[in-house]
Amino acid sequence: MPVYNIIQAVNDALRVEMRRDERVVVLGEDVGKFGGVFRATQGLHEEFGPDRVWDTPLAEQGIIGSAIGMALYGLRPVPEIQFADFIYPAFDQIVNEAAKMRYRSGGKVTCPMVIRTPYGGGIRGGHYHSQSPEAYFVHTPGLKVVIPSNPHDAKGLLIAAIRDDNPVIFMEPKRIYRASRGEVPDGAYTVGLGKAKVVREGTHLTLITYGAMVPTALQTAEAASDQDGISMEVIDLRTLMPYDLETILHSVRKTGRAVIVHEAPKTCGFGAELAATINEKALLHLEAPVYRVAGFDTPFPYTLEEHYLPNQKRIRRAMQESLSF
Amino acid sequence: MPVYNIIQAVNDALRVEMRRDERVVVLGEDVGKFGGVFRATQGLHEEFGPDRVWDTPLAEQGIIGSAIGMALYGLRPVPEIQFADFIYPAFDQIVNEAAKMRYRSGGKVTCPMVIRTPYGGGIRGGHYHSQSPEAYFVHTPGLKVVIPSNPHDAKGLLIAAIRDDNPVIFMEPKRIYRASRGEVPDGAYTVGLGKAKVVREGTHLTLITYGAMVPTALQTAEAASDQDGISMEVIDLRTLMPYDLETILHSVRKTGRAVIVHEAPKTCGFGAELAATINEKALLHLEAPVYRVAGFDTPFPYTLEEHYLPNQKRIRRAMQESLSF
Amino acid sequence: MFEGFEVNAMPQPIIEILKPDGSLCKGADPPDLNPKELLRLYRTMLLNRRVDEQMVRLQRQGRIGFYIGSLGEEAAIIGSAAALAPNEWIMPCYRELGAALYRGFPLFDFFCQLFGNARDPVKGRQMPNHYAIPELRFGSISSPVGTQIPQAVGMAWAAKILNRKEAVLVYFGDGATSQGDFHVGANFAGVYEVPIVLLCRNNQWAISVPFSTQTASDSIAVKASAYGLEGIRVDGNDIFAVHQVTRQAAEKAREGGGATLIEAVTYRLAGHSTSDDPRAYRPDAEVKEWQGKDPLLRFKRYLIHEGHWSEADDQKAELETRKAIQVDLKRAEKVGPPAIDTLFEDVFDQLPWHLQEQLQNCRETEEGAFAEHEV
Amino acid sequence: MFEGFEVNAMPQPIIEILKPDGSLCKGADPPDLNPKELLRLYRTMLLNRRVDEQMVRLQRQGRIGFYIGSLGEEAAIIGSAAALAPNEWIMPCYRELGAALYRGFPLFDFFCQLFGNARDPVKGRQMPNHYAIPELRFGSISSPVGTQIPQAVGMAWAAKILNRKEAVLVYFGDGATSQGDFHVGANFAGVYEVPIVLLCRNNQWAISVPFSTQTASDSIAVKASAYGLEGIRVDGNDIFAVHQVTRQAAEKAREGGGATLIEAVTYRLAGHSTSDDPRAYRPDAEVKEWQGKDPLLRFKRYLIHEGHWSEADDQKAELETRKAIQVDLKRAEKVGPPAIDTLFEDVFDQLPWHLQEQLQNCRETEEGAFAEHEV
Ligand SMILES: Cc1ncc(C[n+]2csc(CCOP(=O)(O)OP(=O)(O)O)c2C)c(N)n1
Ligand SMILES: Cc1ncc(C[n+]2csc(CCOP(=O)(O)OP(=O)(O)O)c2C)c(N)n1
Ligand SMILES: [Mg+2]
Ligand SMILES: [Mg+2]
Repeated sequence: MPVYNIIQAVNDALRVEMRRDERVVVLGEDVGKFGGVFRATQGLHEEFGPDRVWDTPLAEQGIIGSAIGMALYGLRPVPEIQFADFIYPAFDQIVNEAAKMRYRSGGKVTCPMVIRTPYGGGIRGGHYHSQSPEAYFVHTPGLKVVIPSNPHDAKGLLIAAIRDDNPVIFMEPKRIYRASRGEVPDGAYTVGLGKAKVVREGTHLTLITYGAMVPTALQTAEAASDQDGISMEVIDLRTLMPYDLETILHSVRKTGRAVIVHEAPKTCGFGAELAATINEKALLHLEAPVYRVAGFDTPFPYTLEEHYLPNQKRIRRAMQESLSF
Repeated sequence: MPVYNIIQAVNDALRVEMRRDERVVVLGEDVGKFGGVFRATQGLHEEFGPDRVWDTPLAEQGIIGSAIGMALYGLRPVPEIQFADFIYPAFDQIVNEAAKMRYRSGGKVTCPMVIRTPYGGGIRGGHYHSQSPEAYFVHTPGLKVVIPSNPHDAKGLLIAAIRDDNPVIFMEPKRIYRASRGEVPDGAYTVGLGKAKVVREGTHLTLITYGAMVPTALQTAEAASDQDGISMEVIDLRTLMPYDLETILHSVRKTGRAVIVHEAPKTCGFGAELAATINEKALLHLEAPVYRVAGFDTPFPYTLEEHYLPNQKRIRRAMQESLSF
Repeated sequence: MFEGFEVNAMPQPIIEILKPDGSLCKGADPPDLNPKELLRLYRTMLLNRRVDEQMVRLQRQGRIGFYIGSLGEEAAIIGSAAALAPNEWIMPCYRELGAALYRGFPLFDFFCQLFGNARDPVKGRQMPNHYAIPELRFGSISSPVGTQIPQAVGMAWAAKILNRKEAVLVYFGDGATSQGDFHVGANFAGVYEVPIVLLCRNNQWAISVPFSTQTASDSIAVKASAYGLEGIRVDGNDIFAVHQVTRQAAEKAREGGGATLIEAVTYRLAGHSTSDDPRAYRPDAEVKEWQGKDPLLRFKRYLIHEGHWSEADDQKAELETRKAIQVDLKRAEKVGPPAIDTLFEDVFDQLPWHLQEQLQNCRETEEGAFAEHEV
Repeated sequence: MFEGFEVNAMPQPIIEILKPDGSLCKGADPPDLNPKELLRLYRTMLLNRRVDEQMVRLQRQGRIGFYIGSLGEEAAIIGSAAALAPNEWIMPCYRELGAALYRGFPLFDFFCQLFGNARDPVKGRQMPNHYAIPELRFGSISSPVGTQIPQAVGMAWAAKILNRKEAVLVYFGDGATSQGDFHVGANFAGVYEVPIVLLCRNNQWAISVPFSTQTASDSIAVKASAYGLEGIRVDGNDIFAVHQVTRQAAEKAREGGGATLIEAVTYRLAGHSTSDDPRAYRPDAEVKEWQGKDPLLRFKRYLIHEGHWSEADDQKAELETRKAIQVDLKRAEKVGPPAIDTLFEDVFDQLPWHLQEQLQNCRETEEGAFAEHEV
């Protein structure tokens, strides 16, 4: 099996689906000849030509608005928003239109599309090249939200998302775009939406996370077991909406302790939903409060981003608080 | 003291501040001669003239974008977004610009402004005249979020918001715009941002809510005490960001039980943050999980809205679950 | 100072064929529509007019919660819709009932939507006038102003990609042209030369905001130049002129000629909706002036003058129309509300765990309610 | 078909004064700038050019993380900035370092911002080139393309409301004109006749997207017609022409004449930023052709030809420039990172409880880190 990084896996998924299904088309800023500022669409313009891959004018609301129209007409558009930080001009089209199309039309009109966008910090991008807006979309009924953490899942989840009949926000962890490498099967395969993965078994505490925080969580778990003999279970959610409650509860009931890790600001972040739901459904199994290690409630900084982002130190601290509660 | 409804209180607050401070200006769709589709700006155009009150073209991003510019220049704009459901075209200007202006400029540039917008259901407005988007803004660092539930608070909070040096999202409970009436002091007074109010003392359970759900919560509490002798404490948050943690914890430590009520969809709603934080900070005081009674995770419906919205039945049910846990 | 590039100095013709008195403008070629087509257009306009009037009454009686009509704009709407082939998509704003009726939207379905009842095609989820008729290639109506524009451009773009020789027609108001969605939609339409007709009903008002506050440009049509499109102004109360320019724009689109921006100059004779009282912000004189340009009366005069129609025919048609409305209205009003379960359908193609849980919770809480609500 | 309203058929003059060879166009009146002003402009352009070159090297050496320059666009930027009064606001995009330097932005501050260090005026919170200099009436730079346009319109509107006789100058690129923010900004500017100069640096590219894919209109200037504005095209590499049209537009604005859209036709000679490699998407020939139109060289030739400047002066200026850069760069590079506490400042005017808590938590977790980071 070839070893790919996440960008190559995304690129491969797009190629595989575009070969399989004529209706799959790609549009966005710089995605054509240039192949995308992160190279995720490299080679697609050459292989599939100017009738399936387009550079667009600089207008996110135009990209998403017209992609919705393509979906209404029967295509399977995969628009790219160059950075998640720039998705807001399209916010109305996403939350008021794409998300509600099926419901408001009594199920008669659907708009299957996948909005790909790189998210997250750690690349010295400051305010506007580092944001993690997933909670906005999880809070919006009608959207699925998917965030892979490795090449294998990235390809399988993207293919599943493209074949899904609902609008999907597909957020790619740009910090580990190239750093995360792994074996990726040739051809088409899917990783089912809505299924989390226990990426490390453990007994003392459950770390719940997704995307670029998965490697950080795993490193912390390794260190904790080496240095303190603490056994942490690590769950990679992979899909945030709908998320895999069963896997979460199963683990938390076993360990009795949970810490949630994400880059987005803590307040009203996705971790709040997980903590609230775990408490609602597993209170009597909890030996300690569910703690959240998240980005601070500030705009995303530049120089001090490594202090802003959840890091091993902060996860360890939450772990200790939980264990010593 | 005059008895006003919420619209009159808002109108009075605007008038009082415009008289006091030349820098306060009002702009939005239909807010001029017409006085706003809910009449909240009635009479302002006549009194303050076309240089302080403007009808704008139909473009929310233009309204907020230019209001930000006015604030940068030294004015105190109070733009109106006709319905909260239509705020999304301005989402980028609000979350990427207004919210981050102070931080990104190292504190050198500020943009004090108050974005007024009616929110919530119960007026047979369907998908697009009923939404409660507060969680999007609470999750966005740099914005204050205020939601009054009665005329007295509406006036005092709006005056405080206009005098505040930060951008404030001021969401008005349109369902009770006219139904909620009460004495409102003449002239200027403020209700401090960030301070909740215990609107009903109780001992068995704490109901935490805000805006148009406050009357529903109070009615439920009355019924519960009449019919089942259950004593519920009801907290009206008034400000969601920054919210009044102290008042919440003080009450929950006393009652040991909490139910959160809001109209917005449950998943990743503001109730998730409250539940997560209460569990984080008061776990050992809790006799039961913190329950959330919220809008369902669907777009806002039309015919069945009274079934969609939290009602006494659903709050009672959560109360019983909590008490019988 | 330097000679700036002053477009607004240019004259902008308004295309006209049918005069208010029902006669044709000098030199204008008569519409190439046969009597059958002419009468279909007229009957649709008449139906549109009477349905609007009746529904406003219904709202005043509290039988429906809201209504938004198209009084005075029927020619702009029906004349343009009739210029498309039945298989070509129409992406509406919220005032294009006439276009739907022209395509055969059953009154019963429409009334059920107004009531939001169990037979409402959109399951009682949207306000009155917000239906969706994909089976007639008529898009889902949404309240946010302007959102349908880039979507329609995307549909036309898709039609081009798939080599269908189809045009798409999208409707919007003068107020909508101020939105970013108009700008990006028109710009994409120009860049990709998509087969679309952008039809702006310039009815002079956006609720209480007059056109003069909406934009400082001389017209909507002139905005075409910003996108490399052709811009056309047409008398929106003149069904022949509207039909002809739209047909030509659609034909041009099908043949690969790209997009056209049509400004149909018309007037919103009634309030914005039943929630509005226009006397608060506009002079009666203005309304009176436009009443004199009534598109329906104008068309009727023409038909009678040409011998296609008579006062007797008209009275008969009026009766039939009223009857048709009454019959379906009665039936529709009898239908009960949707079952509560329907609240949870169609958020996604399937019900995820959290919605199943919420449905269950709702079921248990509402107990009786379910029974009550069965149809 | 009907004669559409074909604006694009109109010819659009490009205003020119200074030819590439440094001589004046026939019939063009020489700029009314005295030698002192001329040399201030030239020295600023030279400084801008050398700073850009040096910073790109710095980035290649890994000493800064990113850089975005204005190679080839200096005349469009500095010529226009110089046309404003010092008390008039400039709302920049991210390429207007020249405008900031013209107003006296200290190199040391700029370098500290690139390093994001403890002396960075914006406290190390934004990427390189994203500073804010309100004390020089120079706005806060943001990455999202186009957002500054409606904001600048709001500032000009405020100036009008307060009866200040001030103009505002806002910069943006050709790509930005595709955004909704350009549309609403220009439309509001037209409706309220605000005193603003909308200056588009049409450098032909938006990263890898050519102007031809950005819009189908003949020019940016023509878009003015959509808003009832005056649109002007000017040679953006001709500092005299840019200065003159901008000064006249600003004067018109101050006198209540409203807004002007200026399209400065120029070219982005370098990659979009240090993250970009333009060879992947554009032909060298095109770049070469524009190198022949270099605004700096053109200006220098003029100055020498007019006797205001000599090669000797130039070499001296080059040395001084290099020296000035080296000195401040050394100083700036020595400054350490901001204190971690600063992470929590300026979200609001005060620190609410949740940020105090997070600061406390961060303090305790990072222990040593704080010491390390003191300046
Ligand atoms: C984004 C958005 N903002 C505001 C509104 C409220 N609103 C509904 S219709 C309308 C006026 C629309 O005017 P126009 O586009 O001219 O269409 P018309 O009603 O005249 O046909 C407004 C402001 C809305 N529906 N959507
Ligand atoms: C809203 C938004 N979308 C995308 C980007 C990514 N981006 C940064 S600069 C740029 C191109 C801008 O082109 P133009 O407006 O012509 O300005 P120029 O860089 O040529 O000066 C893009 C697409 C962004 N910063 N903001
Ligand atoms: Mg209108
Ligand atoms: Mg450019």
